[in-house]
Amino acid sequence: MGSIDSLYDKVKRFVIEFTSGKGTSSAMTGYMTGELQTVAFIMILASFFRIFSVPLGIVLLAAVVGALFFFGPMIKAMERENSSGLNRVLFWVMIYFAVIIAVTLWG
Amino acid sequence: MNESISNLWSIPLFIIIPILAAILLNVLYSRKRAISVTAVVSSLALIVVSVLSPFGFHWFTGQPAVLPTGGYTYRADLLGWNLALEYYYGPLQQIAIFLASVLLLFVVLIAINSLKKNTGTYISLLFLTFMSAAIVIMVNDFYHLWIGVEIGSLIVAGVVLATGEAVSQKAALKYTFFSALSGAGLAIALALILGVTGYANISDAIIAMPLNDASLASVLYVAFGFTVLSWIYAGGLAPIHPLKADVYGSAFPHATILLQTQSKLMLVAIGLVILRLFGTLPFAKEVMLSVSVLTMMIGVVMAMLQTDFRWTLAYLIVSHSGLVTLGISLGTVQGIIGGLFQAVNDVVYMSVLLLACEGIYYFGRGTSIKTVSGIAKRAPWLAVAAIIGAFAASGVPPFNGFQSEIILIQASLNYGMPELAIVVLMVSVTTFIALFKGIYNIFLRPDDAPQAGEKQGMPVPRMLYVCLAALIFITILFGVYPQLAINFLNEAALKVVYIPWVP
Amino acid sequence: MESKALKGSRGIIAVIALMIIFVGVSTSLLQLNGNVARGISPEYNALAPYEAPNNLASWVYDYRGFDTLIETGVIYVGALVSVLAIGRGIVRTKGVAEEAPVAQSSMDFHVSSLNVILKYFGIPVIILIVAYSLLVLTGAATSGGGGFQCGVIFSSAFLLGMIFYGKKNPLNLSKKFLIGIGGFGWALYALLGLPGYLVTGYWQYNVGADLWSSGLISGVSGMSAVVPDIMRQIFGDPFRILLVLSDGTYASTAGIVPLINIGEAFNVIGAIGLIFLVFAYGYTDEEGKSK
Amino acid sequence: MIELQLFPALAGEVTPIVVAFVLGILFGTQLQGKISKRMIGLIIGLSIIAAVLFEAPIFTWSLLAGFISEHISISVAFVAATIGMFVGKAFRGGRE
Repeated sequence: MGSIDSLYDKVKRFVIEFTSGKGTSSAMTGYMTGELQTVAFIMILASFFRIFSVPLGIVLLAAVVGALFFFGPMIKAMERENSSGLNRVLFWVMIYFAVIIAVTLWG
Repeated sequence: MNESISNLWSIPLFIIIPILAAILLNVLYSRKRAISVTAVVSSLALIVVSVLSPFGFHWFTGQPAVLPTGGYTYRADLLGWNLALEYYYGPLQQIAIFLASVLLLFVVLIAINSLKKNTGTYISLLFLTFMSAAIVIMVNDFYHLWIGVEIGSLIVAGVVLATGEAVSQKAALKYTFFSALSGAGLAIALALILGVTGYANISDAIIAMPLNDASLASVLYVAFGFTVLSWIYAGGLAPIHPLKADVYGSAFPHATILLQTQSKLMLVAIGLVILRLFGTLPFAKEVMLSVSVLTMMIGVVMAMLQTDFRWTLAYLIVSHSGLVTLGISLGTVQGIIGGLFQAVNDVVYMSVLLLACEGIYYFGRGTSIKTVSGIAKRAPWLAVAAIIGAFAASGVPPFNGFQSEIILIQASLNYGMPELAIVVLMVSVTTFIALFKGIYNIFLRPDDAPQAGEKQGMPVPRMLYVCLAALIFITILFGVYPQLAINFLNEAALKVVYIPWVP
Repeated sequence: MESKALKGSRGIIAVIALMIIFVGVSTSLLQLNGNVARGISPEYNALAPYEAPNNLASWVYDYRGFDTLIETGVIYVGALVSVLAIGRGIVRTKGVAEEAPVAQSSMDFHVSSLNVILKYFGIPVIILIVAYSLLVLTGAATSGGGGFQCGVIFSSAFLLGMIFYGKKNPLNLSKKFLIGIGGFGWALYALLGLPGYLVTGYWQYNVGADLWSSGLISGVSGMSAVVPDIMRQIFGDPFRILLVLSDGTYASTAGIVPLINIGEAFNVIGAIGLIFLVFAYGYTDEEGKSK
Repeated sequence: MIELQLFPALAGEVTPIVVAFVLGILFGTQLQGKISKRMIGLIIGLSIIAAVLFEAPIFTWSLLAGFISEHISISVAFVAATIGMFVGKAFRGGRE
């Protein structure tokens, strides 16, 4: 069992993971709210799959919840993927387009 | 409502007045007085025309339509294949163009009052922004739609470049790079649709669309994909939103008002076209819905992370585009009304916020929440305006955002998707948090900077307060009497859902 | 922009995505093969010769004339924005300190090393190319050619002079001239819609050619006004020519199409010339004032 | 057959020549530098050769527009444009 100290350390480490560089508390609130929002949004998205079949939706929801706990702060990855670098945008546009075509053509 | 008319007098004026004004302003270049007179008179003329005009069609170049039985007609209410390029001015167009021209007037006034030398080219680009928005919202022709989107993205790059900062040059470059891609994509979609139907006129193409022909199915799907791609680009939906947000963030805040109006109108116009053309294809609405939901979510989360108020607003604009498209993609009458009304409201309350941001820009010499603070003491009215704008944006009752969001929520509940309603609610709550994070830091946090005296920027132009007051008035007006706008939007929604857009 | 963004697993995903897109697009093109609908184009083809012997001119400047107006705008705005990137028209806010606009240096031409023969060859070629561009412009209604082509050929002459002679370009177009002529061209094009608008209510109605009120093509009902004779003579008669076809001889006039072509040409000359000039020499406001 | 309003030859065949000449003057005013008389002669000679190569536009039937016979014609508009440019240059007096 960890002491109070180590729990504090754990929380601190987790929180610091959110921001890179100099974290101010006004930036931190943004990141932490963003994280919570993302988690909620992703869970809602997973639950959308109930329109295909309800069990699939439940399984997916469980999987997503597990993945979220496992991968830690999602917000960093999200911020990285949302940079306006041309390569990244191009990559995501291609993925989107492929998904749209795949879903409509063979869905 | 005289819809048999195919030569409505007002329609060409919406395009020609901005073109002539833009040419004149560009030639005048640095003559301030002449520029102010030209710009103000032209934008006033646009407002007057948009108010006075009845509804109807315009067949440019005066070519008639070919009747299915042979022979030609000039009556727009008969079924015929159009030889000419067709524009339509209906209630939706009226409210959209009226709002856009009012905003154009405000933006022009602010630009004249707050910018130094050589404003001619910049203001001429603002007029052209209006023109491209008007083209896209009125046009009923694929090829022309494509040109509207194309010229629109070029103009956006120009407006952004005019600030002359390195960051805006980067944003403009990236944006135009993508305009090449998605412009080509829209052109391919157009070619495919033209290939299977043979009509560039959208209403005619809808009638001729071989929707049940299995041997042409993948042509339609690929055309749909490309059209959605250009929709994503024109409106700045995910995943192109970082580029669009850069554009919004690095232009002058007052110019962003017109840029976001343009992209909202493009979203509405292209979205309705997609719905009318491909709405009955399987998965079409689902694809559009998922794009909207992702945009809302990513936009609002990214807005939370920003430390510059301009960029917060930029991402919020992106996120609220998702609200507009959500309503349109639902494809029900209520949904479309909600989407269109959201577009109208969005344009208004985002303009309030952007003007407040412009005020901060003058006062605080920047808009970063880290360096600017305590503005409320020096400009209490600015703070009030910003707070009202934030309330409206996050859907607090007496203001207009509430009215459209409630329609959207009801529409998604009626559609059988309570999740969408939750997403809408979460977006408005998060909008509130993101905005108040910025507003608290900029306006209310005590000014801890020691060099407060020298940080004093120039006084905010009085014109900005006048414009803010007018916009807040519209915000409250639509919030209290939503029927004022909804009556205009009803007809467009009914037309999309029940009949292809032909008289 | 890091290039490693597309390496590793992301690269593989991107390749798979591209393959899906490729398969989708190519199946659609295969399906389209042989299934292209003719739609409205036979009508256009049947009507076009009544207007101008050059079918393309009737399509581009009459049936789809308004399209071309905005397309012309794309060129104009393109020039405007390109030049804005170099520095013309960058605005500054009053009282707010901003970073200085990014300055551009002009290109260096080493014209001294140029061959003497080329120097003598240059002037005649430039003059002849300009004359050729005007020929293409004036033949727009009757033979292949038009405003776009004229503008492009003209600006090639301008570019040639710039390469051969540097700042001593014999075809010495100033920025003011180019901006003026470009704006004038687009405005002329836009305003040529006015006569038709005033007399029939349709913007850019081709008052000279006047297919639909002249009784040339039957079966039209609902045309509100007939173009007055005087207007028809102003815009139609200077361009009337005799069409000798296998099915008979009749007079044809292109109406306002040749005039539109002139506007178009001016616009393209202004736009492309301005891009050449400013990209080669950079833009400074001081220079603009002194001219 | 058809009534003609402006010229004995078909009006549409003369208009391009006039337009080319006027536009030639307009662009001729933008020329700078000295051009010798011999050079002018050479250029006009070249332009006449070129005019024979280009031929008159199709559907022109009058001598004024350059139509001589079924297969031989001259593009008068081209020559007019060249001459117009020199006229334009003379207007401005060869500005430096």
